Amino acid sequence: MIIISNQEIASDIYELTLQGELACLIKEAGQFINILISDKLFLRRPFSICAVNKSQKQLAILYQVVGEGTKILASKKAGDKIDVFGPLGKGFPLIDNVQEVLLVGGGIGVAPLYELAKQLHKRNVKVNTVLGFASKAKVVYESEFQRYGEVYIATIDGSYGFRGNVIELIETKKISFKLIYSCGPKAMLKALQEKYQHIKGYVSIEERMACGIGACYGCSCKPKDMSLPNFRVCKDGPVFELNEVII
Amino acid sequence: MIIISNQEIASDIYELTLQGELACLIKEAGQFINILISDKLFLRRPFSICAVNKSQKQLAILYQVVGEGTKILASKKAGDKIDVFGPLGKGFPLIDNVQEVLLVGGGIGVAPLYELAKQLHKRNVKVNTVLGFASKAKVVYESEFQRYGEVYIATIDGSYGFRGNVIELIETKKISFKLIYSCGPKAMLKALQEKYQHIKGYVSIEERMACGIGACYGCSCKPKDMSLPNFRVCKDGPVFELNEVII
Amino acid sequence: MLKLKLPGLNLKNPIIPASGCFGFGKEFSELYDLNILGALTTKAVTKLERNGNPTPRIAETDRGMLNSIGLQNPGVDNVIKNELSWLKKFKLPIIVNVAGSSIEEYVEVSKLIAKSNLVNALELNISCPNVKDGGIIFGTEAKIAYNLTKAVREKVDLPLYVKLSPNVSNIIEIAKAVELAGADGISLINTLIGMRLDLKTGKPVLANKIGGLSGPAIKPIAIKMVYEVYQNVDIPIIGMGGIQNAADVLEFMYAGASAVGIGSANFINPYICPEIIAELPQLLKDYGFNDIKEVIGYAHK
Amino acid sequence: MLKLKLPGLNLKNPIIPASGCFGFGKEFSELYDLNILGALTTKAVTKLERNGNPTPRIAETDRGMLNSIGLQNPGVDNVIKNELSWLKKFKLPIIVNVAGSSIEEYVEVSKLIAKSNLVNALELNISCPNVKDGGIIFGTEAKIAYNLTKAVREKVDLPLYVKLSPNVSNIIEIAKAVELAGADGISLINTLIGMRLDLKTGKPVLANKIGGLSGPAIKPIAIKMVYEVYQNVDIPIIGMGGIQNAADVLEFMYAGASAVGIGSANFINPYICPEIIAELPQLLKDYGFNDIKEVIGYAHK
Ligand SMILES: Cc1cc2nc3c(=O)[nH]c(=O)nc-3n(C[C@H](O)[C@H](O)[C@H](O)COP(=O)(O)OP(=O)(O)OC[C@H]3O[C@@H](n4cnc5c(N)ncnc54)[C@H](O)[C@@H]3O)c2cc1C
Ligand SMILES: Cc1cc2nc3c(=O)[nH]c(=O)nc-3n(C[C@H](O)[C@H](O)[C@H](O)COP(=O)(O)OP(=O)(O)OC[C@H]3O[C@@H](n4cnc5c(N)ncnc54)[C@H](O)[C@@H]3O)c2cc1C
Ligand SMILES: Cc1cc2nc3c(=O)[nH]c(=O)nc-3n(C[C@H](O)[C@H](O)[C@H](O)COP(=O)(O)O)c2cc1C
Ligand SMILES: Cc1cc2nc3c(=O)[nH]c(=O)nc-3n(C[C@H](O)[C@H](O)[C@H](O)COP(=O)(O)O)c2cc1C
Ligand code: FES
Ligand code: FES
Repeated sequence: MIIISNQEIASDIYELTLQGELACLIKEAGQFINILISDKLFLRRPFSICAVNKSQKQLAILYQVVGEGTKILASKKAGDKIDVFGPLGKGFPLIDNVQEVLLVGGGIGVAPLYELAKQLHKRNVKVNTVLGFASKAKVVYESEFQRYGEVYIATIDGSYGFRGNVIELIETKKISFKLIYSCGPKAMLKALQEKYQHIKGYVSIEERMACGIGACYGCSCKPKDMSLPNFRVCKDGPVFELNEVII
Repeated sequence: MIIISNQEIASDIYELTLQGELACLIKEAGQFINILISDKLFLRRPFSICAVNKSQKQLAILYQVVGEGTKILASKKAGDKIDVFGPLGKGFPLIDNVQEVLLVGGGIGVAPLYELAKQLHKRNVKVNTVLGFASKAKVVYESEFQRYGEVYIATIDGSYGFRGNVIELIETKKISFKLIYSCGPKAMLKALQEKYQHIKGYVSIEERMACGIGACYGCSCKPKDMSLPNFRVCKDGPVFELNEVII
Repeated sequence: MLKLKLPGLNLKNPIIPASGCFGFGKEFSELYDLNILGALTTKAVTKLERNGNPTPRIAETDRGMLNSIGLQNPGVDNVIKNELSWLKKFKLPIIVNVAGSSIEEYVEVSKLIAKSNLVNALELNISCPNVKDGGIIFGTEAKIAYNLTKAVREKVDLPLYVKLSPNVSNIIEIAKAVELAGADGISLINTLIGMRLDLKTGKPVLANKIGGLSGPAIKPIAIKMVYEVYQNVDIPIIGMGGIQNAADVLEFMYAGASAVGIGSANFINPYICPEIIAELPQLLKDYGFNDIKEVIGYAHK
Repeated sequence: MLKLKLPGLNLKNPIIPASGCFGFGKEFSELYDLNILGALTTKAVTKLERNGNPTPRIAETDRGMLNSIGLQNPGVDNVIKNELSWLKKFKLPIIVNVAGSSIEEYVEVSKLIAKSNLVNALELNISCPNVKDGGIIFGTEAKIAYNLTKAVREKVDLPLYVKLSPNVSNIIEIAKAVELAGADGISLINTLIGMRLDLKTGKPVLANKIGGLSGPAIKPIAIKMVYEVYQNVDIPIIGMGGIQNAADVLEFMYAGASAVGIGSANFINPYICPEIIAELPQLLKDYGFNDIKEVIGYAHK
């Protein structure tokens, strides 16, 4: 695909917009792409699709610079070509007859929720969004999510919005919900799982990947129902029912 | 160093001009530099210095695209920076009280002879040059050498100049000489050695290298005098007396 | 010009996805027609279902990767019912990679697969570095490798390829042992054992600590082993380890491979197998060959 | 904060140029002051002068290189007279790498070097893959490794480091054997055996056909061996194999190395040793360490 733009939108967090036919193949919010960032690296790197614009054949991802690959990615410029494989995986299912949902994003995990918010909004679902970040410098996409509904921000250090984590925020603000969609660090997803065992929800999880298509069994995760075989995050996920997987 | 220009001057043969302090450290024609072409490649690549301009801090090399490294090198552009180590090795000695010399270059082996021709010319030595190439498409630096003396060109397929190899040309044209400087393919150097056992001369030879400074013993060659230890082409050469090494 | 015959395998070309890098074919069948492949090797199959090692199971290294999958597979009964039956619809030689914790398990799994009549050959994986109770221990002692191969040979009629571990002092000894025991071919090489530490946590990146190293990094080691084994056995070799393109295929075949396995390259470029197959004829011509068979062992001629 | 003590070696820092990649120090002494190094390991020394293998002796591989130097060196007498005497002027622990074709040769060379009183330790190279009649055969059998180490130990008082070959089925067994025989330390790893074929000629690129693989490609294998040997012996380890930067040094020391050898990286960046030494203090701080000694074996804590 061709890079349309690649901008730092918060400290070490970038928004990358890509153009190519691949954008038209995306089926669900929550799917991901697998990028061969540089031939210096051996493996591809998976990133959630954050926004899709099929008429312009564009998609966007948000990424955080955490290692060599994302560092190289951050140095790419508009006009550069980049080897992208996808779209991959199963995204967030849209449930009929739901009037209101809660999106809970942690850190860079806000990415796949954004396209989801857009789609839910289009279906006239009321979207409440809770986003948690380490600190003010890491806050992204607040105003973007506000387009589609109410947005609450929590920061661990209290430098912006609510001081604390997303669950403390939900509890404190007494936000009620029947359906939850979430993506974020493992610890956060685990806490959500424990807290809301009775509630219907979906989470997008991460695991180290090689193939990204279900062929190598690198990205296994265990189902709660021990009689079932392992899931493959890349093929059977990355989105799972909140209480179906062991996180 | 910084790339000043990088041009294809004959089929698959490029002239690369570099600028940097390194140019000022060059002591002799025939020394070489060791280039880290790309971090995709592990080892550096050695190239003979072909021309030096100390006042402009520039040097030039000629290179032929033969593999991955030289292919990548050919894609570099003016303004690009490149990691160059050198100057390395022992070059062609200038001999006092010599009025006339013969330079014999084969293929890309013409490179180190050019700076030598320039220096000899400056010392008022008469320079005769015989250059051999595979075919017309590979001929380089004819007019450049002509600045410093008479130039004879041989091509194996006869598509330009004399048809045959350099030795046939020398014999046919009855070029006489007392001191010979040469660089080119092993087969050519070997033939020169056999033919001109009695004549004083110097040859620049190639061997696969790792360190380029004499520390790894990768680039050994054997002296004709078997009582001597191996030479290291990178440190004891690449220029040797015509009849001192086994080629 | 790419056709080849190996024991039990009529190959349209020498390109065979390597075990563990291609699942049981389903995922890649969504990307291209599997019938264009020379053959297909399945993920390792054991008697019972296995869940493999904890995650992370994947780590990147310089021009390579470590994996510690640990033989995750649905067990031989499931494999026959759901995977091999599904694969039947392709006109493609199928090689099933067999693993186990005991010689008995190898024999039993092999027998069940043979009985299914769904596959063309077995590849005995005596070289998996990722499970404590199996795999590699069978591949590092010539005598055990011999006994294991012989035990399967006696009970099973399918062509047997034995996949050797490169983590040994003397690969020739082991290759000869499995040949003597009745192997029809040798697959070379499985992964080398490696480890990566996370500088932040100080701990191994892989939950299993060690993993198998694959990719271009190991190619020179693989080429050397194929070259040496070729000189010392009379059965064909399926060569693998770091193949990324058609030129690498040629290098392995020069060294002595009759066909090649494409492993982790499938992860980087999912279309690598069809691409190599498409490029091979021209590459052969460029190097002056009229038929792929001329290339086998060319380095020894 | 970088200072360390190993048997016979007072190191200013853990950075030691590896054998064969630094000659006898002369060439690099023209580039920087050798006194900044932790120590220096010489090229392998044998009894008589050796010319090594025919050229080409060097080939590039993916993120690595093959060498088939074959122990070229001027012989022990010359080394003592011209090289070790010259090195005397540096305030630097000197480790001499010793090789041979027989146990007797190892003993004899070691005795002569010990007698010279010019060096701080010996490194017995029982792992050179590049000569037929020596080196590696001593390093692939635990018993022979034991006998060789013991023979030198009995005749020589210098601290002995034994350099092991990674081309073995069981590195722990060999490490334990040399420890039992009286080694003061273990150097890990020497090169893996590899080969590259030239597609045009069809022949091996190296005149010697096989060569030793070094560089980043082999780092995961080296880390794994250091990690495992650390758990099984009580003598210190000098770790090496693919180190390119200060982070790699940390990884080796986490795994259990007390000091590290820098090999082929010297060819790519001749200033790599001083650069790493300069970067280490900040890197240690970044990862929360106050002293290099805290880092040794950190992955096991
Ligand atoms: C389905 C999925 C969706 C993701 N979406 C996003 C996203 O939208 N934005 C974002 O910033 N990050 C996302 N990640 C994480 C992202 O893939 C890693 O941060 C990235 O690969 C790190 O690469 P690196 O070279 O910079 O780091 P390195 O640590 O140098 O990477 C080394 C290796 O580890 C793997 N790796 C490292 N961290 C992870 C991880 N958390 N998950 C999986 N593999 C990892 C890489 O693939 C690589 O093979 C996602 C991961 C998965 C599995
Ligand atoms: C002292 C010296 C001076 C040289 N001067 C020139 C010159 O002026 N112009 C020019 O075009 N070439 C010159 N060469 C040869 C040049 O180094 C090789 O053509 C180049 O390294 C090939 O790199 P590659 O990646 O394109 O080829 P590859 O074949 O992919 O290289 C693979 C490896 O082989 C080595 N190698 C390949 N060929 C040679 C060779 N002939 N000599 C030494 N190492 C080799 C490379 O260093 C590399 O490690 C010189 C070589 C030496 C030793
Ligand atoms: C993720 C992964 C899983 C593997 N699983 C198996 C396996 O189940 N059985 C087996 O014999 N080899 C297995 N291998 C080894 C490969 O088949 C192959 O021998 C090795 O990866 C070297 O080839 P490559 O460098 O092309 O990947 C696996 C390799 C990888 C990378
Ligand atoms: C050119 C070259 C020559 C070597 N010579 C020796 C030697 O004489 N003795 C020895 O014990 N190891 C020798 N080695 C092995 C190195 O000391 C080191 O163990 C190995 O290269 C791995 O480290 P590296 O990846 O940092 O290069 C040599 C390595 C290279 C590349
Ligand atoms: S990454 Fe290969 S199965 Fe998921
Ligand atoms: S290249 Fe290392 S000694 Fe010449």
